[in-house]
Amino acid sequence: MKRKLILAGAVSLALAMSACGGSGGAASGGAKAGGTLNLAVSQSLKSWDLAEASMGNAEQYYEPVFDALLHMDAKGAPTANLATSWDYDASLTTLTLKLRTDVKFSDGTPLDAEAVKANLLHTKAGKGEAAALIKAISDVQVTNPSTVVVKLSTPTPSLLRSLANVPGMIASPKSLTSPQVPVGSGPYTLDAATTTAGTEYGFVANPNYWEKNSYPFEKVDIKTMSDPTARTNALLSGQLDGAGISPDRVDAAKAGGLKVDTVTPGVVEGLYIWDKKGAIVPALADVRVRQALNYAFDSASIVKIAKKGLGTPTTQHFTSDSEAFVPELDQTYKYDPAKAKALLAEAGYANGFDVVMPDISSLFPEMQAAMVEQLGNVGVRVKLDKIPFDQFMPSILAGKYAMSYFKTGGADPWIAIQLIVSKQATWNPFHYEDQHVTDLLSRISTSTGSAQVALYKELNTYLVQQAWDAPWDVVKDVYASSKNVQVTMHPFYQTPPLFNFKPASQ
Amino acid sequence: MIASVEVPAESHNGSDGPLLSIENVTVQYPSKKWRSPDFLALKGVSLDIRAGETVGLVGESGSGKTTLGRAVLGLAPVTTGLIRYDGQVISAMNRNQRRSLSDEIQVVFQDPYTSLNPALTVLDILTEPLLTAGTRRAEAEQRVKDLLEQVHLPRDASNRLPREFSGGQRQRIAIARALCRDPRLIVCDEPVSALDLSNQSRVLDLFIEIQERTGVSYLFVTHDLSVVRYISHRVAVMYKGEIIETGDAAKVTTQPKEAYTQKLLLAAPVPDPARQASRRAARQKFSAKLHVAGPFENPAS
Amino acid sequence: MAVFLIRRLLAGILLVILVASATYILLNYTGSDVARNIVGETATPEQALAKAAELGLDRPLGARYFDWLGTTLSGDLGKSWFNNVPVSTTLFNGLPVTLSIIFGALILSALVSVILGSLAAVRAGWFDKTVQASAVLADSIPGFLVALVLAMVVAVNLGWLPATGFVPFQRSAVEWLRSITLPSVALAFGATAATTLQLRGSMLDVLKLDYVRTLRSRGLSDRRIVFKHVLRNAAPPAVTVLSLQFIGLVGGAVIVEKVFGLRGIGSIATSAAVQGDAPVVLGVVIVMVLIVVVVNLIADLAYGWLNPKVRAE
Amino acid sequence: MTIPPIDGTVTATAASGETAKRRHIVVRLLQDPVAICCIFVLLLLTAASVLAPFLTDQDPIKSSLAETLAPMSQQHPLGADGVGRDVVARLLYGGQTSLAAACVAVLVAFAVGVPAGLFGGYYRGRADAILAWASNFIMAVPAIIILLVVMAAVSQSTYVAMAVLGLIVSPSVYRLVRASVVSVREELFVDAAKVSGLSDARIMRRHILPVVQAPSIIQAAQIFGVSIGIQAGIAFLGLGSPTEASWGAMLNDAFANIYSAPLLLLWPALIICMTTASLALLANSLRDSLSGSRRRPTRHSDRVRDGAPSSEGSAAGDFAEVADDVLLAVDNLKVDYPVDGGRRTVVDGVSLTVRRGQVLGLVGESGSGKSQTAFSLLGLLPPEARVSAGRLLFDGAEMKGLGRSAMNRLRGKRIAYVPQEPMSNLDPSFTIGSQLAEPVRQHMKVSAKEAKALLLGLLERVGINDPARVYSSYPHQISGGMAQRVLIAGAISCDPDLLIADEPTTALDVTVQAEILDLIRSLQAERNMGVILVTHDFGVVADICDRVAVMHTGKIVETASVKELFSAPQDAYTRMLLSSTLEDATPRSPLKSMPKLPKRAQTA
Repeated sequence: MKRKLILAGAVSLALAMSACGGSGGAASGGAKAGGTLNLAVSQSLKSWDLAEASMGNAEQYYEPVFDALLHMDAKGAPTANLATSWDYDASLTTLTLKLRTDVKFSDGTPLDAEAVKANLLHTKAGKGEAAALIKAISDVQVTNPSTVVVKLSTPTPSLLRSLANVPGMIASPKSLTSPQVPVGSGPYTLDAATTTAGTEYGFVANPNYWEKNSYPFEKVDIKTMSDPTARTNALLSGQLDGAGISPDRVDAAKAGGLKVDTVTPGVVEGLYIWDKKGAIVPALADVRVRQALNYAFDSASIVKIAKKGLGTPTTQHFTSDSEAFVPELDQTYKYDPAKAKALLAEAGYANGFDVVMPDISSLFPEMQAAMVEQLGNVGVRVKLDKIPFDQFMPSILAGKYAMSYFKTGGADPWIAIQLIVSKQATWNPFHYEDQHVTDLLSRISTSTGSAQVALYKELNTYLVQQAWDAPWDVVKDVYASSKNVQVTMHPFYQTPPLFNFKPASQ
Repeated sequence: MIASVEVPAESHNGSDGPLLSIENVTVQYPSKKWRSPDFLALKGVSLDIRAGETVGLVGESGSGKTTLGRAVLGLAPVTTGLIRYDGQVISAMNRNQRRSLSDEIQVVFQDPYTSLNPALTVLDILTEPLLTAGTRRAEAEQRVKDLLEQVHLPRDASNRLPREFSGGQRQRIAIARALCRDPRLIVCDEPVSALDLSNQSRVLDLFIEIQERTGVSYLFVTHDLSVVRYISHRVAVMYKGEIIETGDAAKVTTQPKEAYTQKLLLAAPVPDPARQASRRAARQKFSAKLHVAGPFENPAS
Repeated sequence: MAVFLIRRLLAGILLVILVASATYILLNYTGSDVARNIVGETATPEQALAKAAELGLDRPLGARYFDWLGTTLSGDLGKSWFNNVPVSTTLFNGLPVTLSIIFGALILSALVSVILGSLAAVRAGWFDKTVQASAVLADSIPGFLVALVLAMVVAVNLGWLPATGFVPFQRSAVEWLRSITLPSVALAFGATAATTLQLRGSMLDVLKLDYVRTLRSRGLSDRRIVFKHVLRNAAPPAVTVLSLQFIGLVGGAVIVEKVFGLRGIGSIATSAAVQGDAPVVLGVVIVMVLIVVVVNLIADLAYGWLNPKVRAE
Repeated sequence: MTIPPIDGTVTATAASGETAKRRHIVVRLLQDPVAICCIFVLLLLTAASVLAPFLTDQDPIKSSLAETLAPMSQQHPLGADGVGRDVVARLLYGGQTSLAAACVAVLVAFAVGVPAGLFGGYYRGRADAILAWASNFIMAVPAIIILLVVMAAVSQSTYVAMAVLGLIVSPSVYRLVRASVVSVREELFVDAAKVSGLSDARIMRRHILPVVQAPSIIQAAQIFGVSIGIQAGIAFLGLGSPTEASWGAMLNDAFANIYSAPLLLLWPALIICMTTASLALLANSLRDSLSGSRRRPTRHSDRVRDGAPSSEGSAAGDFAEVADDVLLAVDNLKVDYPVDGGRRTVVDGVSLTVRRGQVLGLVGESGSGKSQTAFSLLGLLPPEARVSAGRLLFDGAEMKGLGRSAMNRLRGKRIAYVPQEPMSNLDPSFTIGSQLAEPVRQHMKVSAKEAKALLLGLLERVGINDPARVYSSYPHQISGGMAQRVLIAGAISCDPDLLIADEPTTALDVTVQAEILDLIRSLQAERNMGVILVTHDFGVVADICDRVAVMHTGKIVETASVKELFSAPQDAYTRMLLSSTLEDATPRSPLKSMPKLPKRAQTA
């Protein structure tokens, strides 16, 4: 009896406490200058080892601790950061970087050319997404403590932008071998006391950081929150200052007093035609069939209804941030099911054709529904193949499906090309090669400036004419932030970079 | 119709031997507790029952009387010793062999509430053994009507459930079930101890009536000396797994030899204040004398 | 006693091995090309192959299984394939979350069900009917609905308690309590209903027993009889139910953790299972089975403690 | 017999002439409005999903971008979902998948659990041990995590998931079936069936399966409900395929649109709640009608009501209130119980008197109302009993109308009770000492130490050799005779004036009975207690009573001193009872010549 009384007492005490703490929901979220910036990221942190690092919204985990060699301006042009100047040779395969000399890692080691060399070689040998972006680095040479020379196996137009992101981040050479705790030269250091691996990462300001003005918060706290509802609730209840939310939460977020911005990460979604060789579905080898598929989709409706307006209808793989973007191309395939049918008939598929696609309704129900419906309208009969989630990407890459819904890409045109277009591109599972494309690619890689831009546009135009894929829209992500902070979106970053967060009061 | 059934037929066993013969039977149960000794329910018990005879088996709870009945029925495992029925060893039979004995040996249990399946009608309960034996349903139903009459139950009883009957009536149903295969031996395990006084004697009379008509033998297990005296030809007294005294009913239940039987006898109260007073006095004197030997109280509940 | 404990623990360990092995086979059954998912969408095929080799996924299942069994038996649960955090660390971080809310829910439901169950058993009439009906209804409402409503109303709209997140006890006891209150309540909802009904039933059974009447014949007050004698005798089956509830609550925790954005065992298991993060899934399975074994053992001991007859044997 | 009837079965045992209805479980269920509602809802849901093609012309699978989240309209009575599918059609067709998948879980669970339970429970032994181990094995498996793995790695089909769930929950079926089989197996009617020559298979089918049936239905309803719930949970976790039409898939879609169209969540949630609630309520009703506790009476007041004083003609009972030594005087006591359509009187106008130091025997057969009379004096009747009396004087004071706490001051202290069955009347969870000390401390206001000293003395007094050991023992550690001594010690511990003993020796062996009667007699004399001894045994009456009241069908037919009763019984019923006693019957003579009555011809 006595024990029970004690328990009852404890419970009522607990209830009393929760009642007292009434308004305390936002207490921890006061993001003033010198306060704590609370962010949430949907992806989990893959590793502190930059060689294993993911990109996308996982970038935010690395930004507090690691400083990148370069930054980008609002147009995506590289600007100085750890590197004060950069220079390509004529063949575009040797990049010389001059480094700041006043930077030290938080473990006291100076950040010098050797450290940069060690990092770049370490990262590029890795298996992460960041590593994939700089895999063309063949060697790094140290000229003097403040100068490194980066050798490329092949010209890589996207390299400078990559160096402004995770691939260009520099960790203390000592930590490269045991990356359990990140040691960098960035504006913050990881605070073990407020960190729970896999769940929450607390950072405190690095007193020796060389450019403190860009980072006004004393502390940064980044939580891993994969559930969109939980993120929205945390934002609404003031536990977070910023996080990505899902499109259908926009109205709720606005109603709850949050600021809502959109980010364009350079990802294009739509029907990706993998089997352009016609190995599984012979019809797809015919460019008229592929064009018909482009005409089949009412991108405007898909964006408006299925995407709740969060996207920009398109027919090309390159986004408006990209040098390869050609606005007029978006008019190429206006929604016209009649024309689609005509083209199919012309190609000998008056009765359409059958195709098997992976069932992705658990991931993208609206997209799949729209796709199946609109393909059906022009006579393409889709059979859905139920596969476990984790088989989605592997089975596409294994060449199991002739076409499917997909979304990928990069704001930088070269990155997009390396993902989708080139023969060896990851998302070219059938290794389809078009000689004209191959030629254009080699010319692009060895050109610069406006010549390069012109070639990009030429390639883009050709790809659209060839109906390489049938894109619907450029994906827009939603980023919500509390009134306590002022945050600006930044092209070429999939989430706003840390230096774009400021206290609202300033 | 009944008569035609009960016309004595030729003897099929010419020998003069007892119908049932229990020879030095031991029943041992493994202990549930780890490493404690096994429990000996019966310690070398021997007993004969002749055809047409009632042998009363009397004893207090835990004496092993019920176990002996169950051993005869094949419901308790015989560890050592033999049980012969009609010359045939039945104590080592398996379940299937045993089934062939179902028209020879039957049972009436103590509790008429749990010995009848509450979900079955009286007709179902009574036809079941017949149908199992291959009797056709129509015949079986006719037989049930006869049986109900034999045990003095109304014929319309067959469509009702056991719970609609009083204890005495249920016990009649149980007796009818025991009778339906014309057994030669019925093991009666305390068949009247759950009944009211007035029913007790009526049911006992029914047992006697049936025996006199059919010549069936009873192994009659009970704790009540007055019951045993009323129904048995012979009586065996059990105490702690052994038979300590046997003899004619009149002798054992009025002038027992063994001290324990005497004590049993003296402990049973007589429905007469004066005689009970003297019996009580006798008992107190007797137990004072016996006290050295320790009380006969049972350790198990 | 010691023999009993050791035997139970050995059986438990065997159980862990068997369940984990079954899960291992199940996980590897489809031969999922998990390396691809690990390196991410923009990585190259070469990187994926390298990853597969690093994880040993290119080796035959049998060899991999025995390797895994060996390292697991040596106590090494490995590292997550997806975030490289040692599985033991992940579990170590996740367990306090899950156990906090589960025990919170258990205590809550035990308290409420003892009170409601006893009163319902003793008081026939509208109170009993109301308790029964609301328990049945409460049990029928899907757990996520309760959790969602609590999160939306109490946390987001009223702001009384945090909507998401877990504060470790050692960081702040008050904040810890605040952070687990809503999830525990959500989790306790169904469990309380079931336990209440169970307790009511077994108390009704006990109330019919002879000794209750005898206790009444001695002039003891009804309250004393109900809360001392009847409850005590109705407790052993309730303890069994409670231990089964515990296992059920683990399932409920998966959903509640999702709603409240808690990184407990449940959400770890969900994300790992969906991704195909075998070491984490296996780690979770091993730990869960171990916990279940321990909980059952505790329930058995409690059962013995509550039931003198069992204790004697 | 002496246990007061709790439910409507009071009538059942009584009359054989009365054609009682066979109330099958289904029939009983159909008398419960809640059960009827639940069955109706479930049938409706099933019918709606089976007849879906006739109820809607919409396709549950076909999506339409244009109708995404369409509002309620003629075409879409409940609107359209996140990909433009008709909500009504999905609810209807979804029922097919969800209900069928839940059936799969139930079927798998039973297909595995029932044979295992039957086999293990009936044959026991090694196979049973292995099955028990396997069941423990499965029960320790974290179900939800295995489901997650299966859904994520093997198949997203709801049916597969539910089959796995069925397997995971099958131990609960196994345990239930096994427990039922074990308990039935010990029943005498199974032994009787064995002796009747029934094969194991037939015993299983005829006697064991029917017993398993009813709890199995409950279990099935529960598993069905759990399956529906788990389907919803899986959907919530985002596993499973939203293309198929199922309630879980609808939830999946609804979660994705929870902010833009929260109403979408309502329909599947509602239908799931309805289904699971119906199943749970149905299971509850089933359980109640099985245990017969459905019509649980509300407790009226404990108080004995006012009744009319006995009329002049009631000759048999005696009621005297005037004399000084009258301890208890009861006039016109009536006890009745509610039965179908009325009340049944079990004690009908009983009047009796107990004087100090007098032992009154209350004799009768089962159903005569003797125990009911005893319990009504103690206020221990079940709540639905209604008790009234003309007068009810204890030690000169009116007991009628006393509330519960006033009764509690009398009970145990001044009026004590000795029950029939010693073992079941001790609380098995507490030591003998602690349960004996409780009332002593309460009534005598003494310390624990004093109470213990007092009780140790009493235990010794009632003939227990080792009081200290018994004091600290649990009830299961002592014998029945010892337990009865303990209960007597408990009854006299507060020095009561009146002892009501309800067949105190019936459950005991005859030798123990004699000792207990001796004990009661000596205690009674020593303390000058009044005693009411309820019994059916005239031997006991002759042994211990001063006066006797004979009861028959709720009435006292005769009251007399012991001497008069045995020598000159007045009432016909008394005479019939006395003549039924076997004690004086002549012993049966030994079997004369061996009547060679051999085996008769079989009827067949």
